[in-house]
Amino acid sequence: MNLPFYAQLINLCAALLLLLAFAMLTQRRILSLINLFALQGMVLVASTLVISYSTDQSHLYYSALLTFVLKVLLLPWILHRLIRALKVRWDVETVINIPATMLIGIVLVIFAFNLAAPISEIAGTVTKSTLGIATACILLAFLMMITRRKAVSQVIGFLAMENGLLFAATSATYGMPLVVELGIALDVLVGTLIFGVFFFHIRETFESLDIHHLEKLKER
Amino acid sequence: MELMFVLGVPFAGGIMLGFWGHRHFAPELNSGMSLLTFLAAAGLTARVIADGPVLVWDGNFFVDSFNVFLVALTAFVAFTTSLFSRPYMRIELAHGRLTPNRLRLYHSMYQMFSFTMLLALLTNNVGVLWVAMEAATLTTVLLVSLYRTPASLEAAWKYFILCGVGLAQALFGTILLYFAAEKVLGPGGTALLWTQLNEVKGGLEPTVLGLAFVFLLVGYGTKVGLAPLHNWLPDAHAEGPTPISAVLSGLLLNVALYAVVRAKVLVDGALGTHFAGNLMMGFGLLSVVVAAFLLSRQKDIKRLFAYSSIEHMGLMTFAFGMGGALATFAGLLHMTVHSLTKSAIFFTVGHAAQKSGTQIMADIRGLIGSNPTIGWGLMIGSLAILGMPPFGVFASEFMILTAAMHQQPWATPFLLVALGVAFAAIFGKVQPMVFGEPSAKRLPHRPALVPVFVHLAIVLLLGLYIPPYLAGWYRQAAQLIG
Amino acid sequence: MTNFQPVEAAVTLSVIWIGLGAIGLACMRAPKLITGVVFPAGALVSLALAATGLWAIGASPSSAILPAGLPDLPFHVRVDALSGFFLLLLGGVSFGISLFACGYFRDTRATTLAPLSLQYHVFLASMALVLIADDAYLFMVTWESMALSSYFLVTTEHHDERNRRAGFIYLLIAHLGAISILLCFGVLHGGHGDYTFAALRAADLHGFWATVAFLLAFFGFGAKAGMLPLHVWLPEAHPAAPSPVSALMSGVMIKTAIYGMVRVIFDLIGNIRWEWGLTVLLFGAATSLFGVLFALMQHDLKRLLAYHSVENIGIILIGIGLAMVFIGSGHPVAGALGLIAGLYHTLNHAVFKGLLFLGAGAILKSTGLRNLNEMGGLIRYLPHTALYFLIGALAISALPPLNGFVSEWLTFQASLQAPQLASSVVRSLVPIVAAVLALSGALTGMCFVKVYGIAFLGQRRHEYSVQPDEASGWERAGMLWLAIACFALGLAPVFVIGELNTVCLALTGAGLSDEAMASGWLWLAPTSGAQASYSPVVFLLVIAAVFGLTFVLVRHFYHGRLRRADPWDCGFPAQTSRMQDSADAFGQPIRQIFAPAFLIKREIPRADDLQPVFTQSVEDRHWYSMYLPIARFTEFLSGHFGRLQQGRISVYLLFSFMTLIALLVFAQ
Amino acid sequence: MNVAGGIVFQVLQSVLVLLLAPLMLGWVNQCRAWLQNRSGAGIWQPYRVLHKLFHKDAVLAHNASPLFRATPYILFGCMWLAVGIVPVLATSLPFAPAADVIALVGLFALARVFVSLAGMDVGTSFGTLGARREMMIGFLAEPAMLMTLFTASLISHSTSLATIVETLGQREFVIYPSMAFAAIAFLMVLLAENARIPIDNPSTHLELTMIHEAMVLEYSARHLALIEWAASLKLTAYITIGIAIFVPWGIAQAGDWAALPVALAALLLKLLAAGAGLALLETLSAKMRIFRAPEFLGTAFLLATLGMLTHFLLER
Repeated sequence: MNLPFYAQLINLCAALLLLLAFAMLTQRRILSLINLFALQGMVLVASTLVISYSTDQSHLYYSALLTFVLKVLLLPWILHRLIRALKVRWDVETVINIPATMLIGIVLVIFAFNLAAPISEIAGTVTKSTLGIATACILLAFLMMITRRKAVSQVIGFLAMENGLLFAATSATYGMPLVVELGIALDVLVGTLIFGVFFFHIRETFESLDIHHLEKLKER
Repeated sequence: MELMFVLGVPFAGGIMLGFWGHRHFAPELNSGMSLLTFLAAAGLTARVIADGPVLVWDGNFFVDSFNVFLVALTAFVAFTTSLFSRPYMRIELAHGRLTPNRLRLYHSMYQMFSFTMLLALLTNNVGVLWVAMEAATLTTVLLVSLYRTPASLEAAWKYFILCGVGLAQALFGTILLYFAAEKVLGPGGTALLWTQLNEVKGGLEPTVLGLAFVFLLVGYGTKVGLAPLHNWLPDAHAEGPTPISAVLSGLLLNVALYAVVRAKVLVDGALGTHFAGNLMMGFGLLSVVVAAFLLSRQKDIKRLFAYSSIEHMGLMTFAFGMGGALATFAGLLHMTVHSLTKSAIFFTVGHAAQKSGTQIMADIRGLIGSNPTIGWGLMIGSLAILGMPPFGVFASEFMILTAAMHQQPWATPFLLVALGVAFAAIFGKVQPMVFGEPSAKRLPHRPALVPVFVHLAIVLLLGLYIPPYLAGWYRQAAQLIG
Repeated sequence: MTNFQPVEAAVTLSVIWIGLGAIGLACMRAPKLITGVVFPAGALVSLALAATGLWAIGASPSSAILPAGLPDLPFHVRVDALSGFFLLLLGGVSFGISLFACGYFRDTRATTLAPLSLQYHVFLASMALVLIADDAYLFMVTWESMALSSYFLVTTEHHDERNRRAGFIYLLIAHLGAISILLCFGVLHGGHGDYTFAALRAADLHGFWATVAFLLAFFGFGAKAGMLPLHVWLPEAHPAAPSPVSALMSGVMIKTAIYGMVRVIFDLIGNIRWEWGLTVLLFGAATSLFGVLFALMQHDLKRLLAYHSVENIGIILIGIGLAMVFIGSGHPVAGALGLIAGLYHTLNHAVFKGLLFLGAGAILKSTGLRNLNEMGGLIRYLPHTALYFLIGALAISALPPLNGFVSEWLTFQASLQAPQLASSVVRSLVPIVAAVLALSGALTGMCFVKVYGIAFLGQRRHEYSVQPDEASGWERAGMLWLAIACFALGLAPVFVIGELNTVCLALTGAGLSDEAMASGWLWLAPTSGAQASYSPVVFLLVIAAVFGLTFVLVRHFYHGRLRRADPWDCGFPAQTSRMQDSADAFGQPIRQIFAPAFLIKREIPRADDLQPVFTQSVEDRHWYSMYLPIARFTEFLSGHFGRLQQGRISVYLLFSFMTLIALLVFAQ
Repeated sequence: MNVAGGIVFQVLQSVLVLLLAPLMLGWVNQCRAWLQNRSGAGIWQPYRVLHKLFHKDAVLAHNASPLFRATPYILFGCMWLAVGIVPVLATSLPFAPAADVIALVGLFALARVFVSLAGMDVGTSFGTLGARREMMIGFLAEPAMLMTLFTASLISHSTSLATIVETLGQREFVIYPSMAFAAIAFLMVLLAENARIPIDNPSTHLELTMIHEAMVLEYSARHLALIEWAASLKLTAYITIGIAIFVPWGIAQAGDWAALPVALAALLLKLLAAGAGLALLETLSAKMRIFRAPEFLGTAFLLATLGMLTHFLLER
């Protein structure tokens, strides 16, 4: 295979992202979950930088910067503060056990790949093949949200999903227009803040962040 | 120009109320801001009627007959709801369910909410549309959790997670759309402008758009409340303050549906098949049936009408999916009358619940005795929402059903059963609340029932006589949507 | 006023009615004004409407377009002979009823009376508009407003839980019927957004879709008419309403369903098939028999009358079914006879059922009683009411020379045209249906002997709380009007049939044969003098003459001496009023003979019971065999749908995940 | 036809039947007496009874209403009208078109309703009992009666008795098997309608078995006389209807003086035969329980229907 070097770099990042996604899916401890999330952000930034350098899309630098500030510094920091304040360091117990989750994850990845295959064919970018990985990341994050029992880990899943989306945007289309990027970033930020507020309220109302307390509203 | 006002006023209002939202004059300020917004929207509408669709600010904002009437509707209902919320929130304060700080949050977020909705309607940029929807979600999450009761927290959390995830899908859909568009329009801002997309939709890549629509439908569909993505909706409606339930049902769902319809136009244009339409019909029908059967199990009055909203959104989705001049016309009309009627119902429901100090229907009795206006309002509103002539809801249901009988006969039995069951459920629960021996307490403030009867009067009018210019709008919009 | 058409008149009058209702609502402070001015004015409007109807039967169809309605579909109104006939019915009957109402509502609370007068007049107006609507949308709107206003009238006494339940069932079934009518219009219209009846007429369906349209219409209008098995609302709702309203509902409202059926099936769908006719015929027969059997089981006077409405709807349906069978198999003349019989009975039933409900209202007002088992001997307290009620009872029992008999006689004549039919099954089925009709007629006679004998004759069964006093002038005027109508329609059938013939000609293009009209006003001969003829006038005159003659001769040859004594009763010494039959006792033979038809619940005291009590109730099987199962099934389904909403956020997420995956798979 | 002759015939027939009716009753009772080896009271007995009753003072219950007093006259009027319409002597009488068979049934129903109402008027236990039973018999008999008449009218495509008679009697002779069924059914209905054994026993006053007698218990003197007379008229009317439908031979045209003697003779013969037959039937059969009546009349209805079906199957 005679791909240009930066393309290989990007593929490497993509592979790393997928690996991290799996890691998060299987990770039991919240603290390391957050670190993994930060790492994922890091990889994302890296890939964005590579792309922007290779295809000198100037606005991608901004988006890379944005991602770095938000996903690598700010959000992990907030989350750390939160769990320290809320003293939730305990392990995460999942709804279905890890191996099963892994298997489902594998199936999802395969599904995502041949879902993205026809699209990658027509993609004009150098990074066509990564779209499948992005999709896989999104689906895995979704799976993670389903399987986790703790509010915090659900939120992290949500943010991981955002990462996947961002990666998809950058890799498939060299990033969305800047307005949109900014808007998305803003929403994510505000969203996380609101999450934070919520954690405290849930915490003080239910003495725990376990979402099985949040199953009162239902039919019959 | 008006457009700047339409967007600027609620934004400024949000900020101002962020400072003074707890003062005694805050409710009036709130209504005043909404009134200004409404006036600006009216002006905008007038101009669009006068000289056709307008593109402003290098095409980032676009007003055509489809969204302008939604803008007018949104501004109007937001205004009347603010009128209703004046006494309502005061009573809540008096009953001690709120603190002044919460009230401030409420007022500020109320304005922000209407800002985000108007933004979502007015923007021409599909990406900004997404951003606005997300922002609307965030603001409403704060509003739903306003009371900070366990139930409201749970509701807000579910709302947040489900809609957040849903919107993430929508974002992916948007990305795919952009991905397809940039093949044709080249990279940069224009590739997300709906007008541009609409012009070149024939040339967009079908496979990509097919997938994009799936993601967009799941995403915005969650917000519309299509079964089986609807689960957040009843909780959020039941646990939030009633004015918010009113605007949620009356406006936010419309806006989400608006997004879906815009997407449908592009996708069906690109695929040249009826793919999107069929999906929408399927979801619509499913929602109608599911909601109808769930209606009969409700004990909480606001949940009841939340499910009825699901049913009606399903009906609209079905209509838009069916397509064709008649059905689309009916869908638009149904959008209008549903938001008017449903918000009116929530107004009465709010006061009824305050009067009898509970939302449990079994404990609300004999409203007609204790407060005739509330009683009649609830009775007439329910009859209207159940599609009883001469109210406008009947007009649209009439057109939808007959069109369905012609275009999709297989669907009519489901609709027949669903409408019947829904009628039995809702009316069987409303009747004893309205009639019978009263059980109620006095309210510290006079309830605001003017909005109720204004809405119902408009709905009644629309059932008997649709003004020509309104019909003109609908027709243009229908042509737009196809 | 050269080009002033019936349609303008009809629209104007309906608008006036609505206006009167609004005025009534405004007169919240002055109830006297409502009963003294609004209702009489409404009665006058009714009279004018009746005149309009009569005028319209003769005149050529006139139509107009109102400046309202949907954008592409302004309200179209049209008055042709059929509408004219029903307008006549509506106006004529509601005139009497409104007169009665003036007296009946005199001492009603103002807070009740004001909204009531609004609903009452809106009800009248919407019925009128249903009759003249010429497009599907206006028809549906007025149709449902009719249901709605009558629902509010039914729940006037909403503090009584039973009335609320009655109203609920009523509105529910009415709404279901309305939806299916709507779907029927959906089938009929060609998709080109044009809902005018003209367009529907032009659609000209055949085969499967025509049958679908017929079935939908039959179901929808049958639900409103109270046809088996959709009748359950009727005996609940009609008694619940105030008596004049019951009279309106039983007398007029369910006739609008007949109008709709005729309009849609004969006029809009067109090309009728005899299988449809057979369906209508059999349903009609079942309905009439069932209705009268259950009427015999009742002891609540108004319920009993309501069940008789079910029966008479059955009879009307038999007439219409015959018409459809004949027309469908290509015998338009015989078909015309059947249709005329059906319409005639529609008119007759409106008149005498209105009269009877008014009578029941008079009893209710003066004694506060609805339960027959507590009445008795009322003829001594309410002589006028007794007389009018007797006329109504004889009329509904289809006894010559009153009007009920004429229409049943015509129905028999129509059924005797059966030999013309090709299919031998139908040919022998039709006379059997006629025999069922005869049976239910005779049973009706029995039922009204029971009603009259127990309510008005005999000794009073308990002390009346207040001395019952005769109905007021207004009320008597109302009843008198309808009683006169009973006689007029009974004695001068030839004229009525002349009018109906024009209606029939305008509708189906075929009318009665010429020699039918030839035999003069005295002799009613629907087909030909040789085949069958009937002259009520001769009946009346001869019986009256013989009556007088015998009376005089007996006194001339013998004497007229008379003395009063205690009843003899085979010399039994102790006579108490409890020895008379109660209403239930009178129905006992029927209960025994037709036991399978009823769901009888008995509680027989044990031998060692100190205070033995025997209770028995007869219930409608349809509740248990049809409605409750449906309700339970709905509950069951909604229980399963409830599973969707079981609170766990992970599950919700799973739903949307699955939806996403499924759609993606589908999209590929 | 000449109107004058028609009117004369009408009057003649009406008066004749009016006078003959009690005689018919007497004849039947006399035959029964002979069959039971009693020497009866003679065939003129009914006239004596009527005369006696007319002489007596009428006694009325205190609470009897005007309806109670009017009923005997109405009843009498109905029955007389009936016999005036049936072609006893001659067809195409001026009154004949006033009612076809269905209208006749209606006429009898009218009479029945009034008698029952009168029975309930005073409010005694037996009165209501009688009314109830009478109405029960009535509603059972009426459909059967109509089916019988339908069979006849299906043959002659007419429900007017005159036309039926002309079709069946004054054309060439045809055998209609359906008429056989119809005849039996009609006979059963006749027994039921005229309160004869096996449904009711006209000569009983055993309270619990009474039907017709129970209703008129409260009547006395001239009222009772009229009722009895009306009863005999009713019996005659039914018999003559039967004659007109099933053995119509010899009935004259109105105004046809030549045929009159034949018609008279034929009529007398038929009546005598019918009375004797009736008496024989009543002697041979026993009164059945009241709730056997439905079976009895149900059978009648079944036979009539069978007759109609056979007509549709065999005679077209």
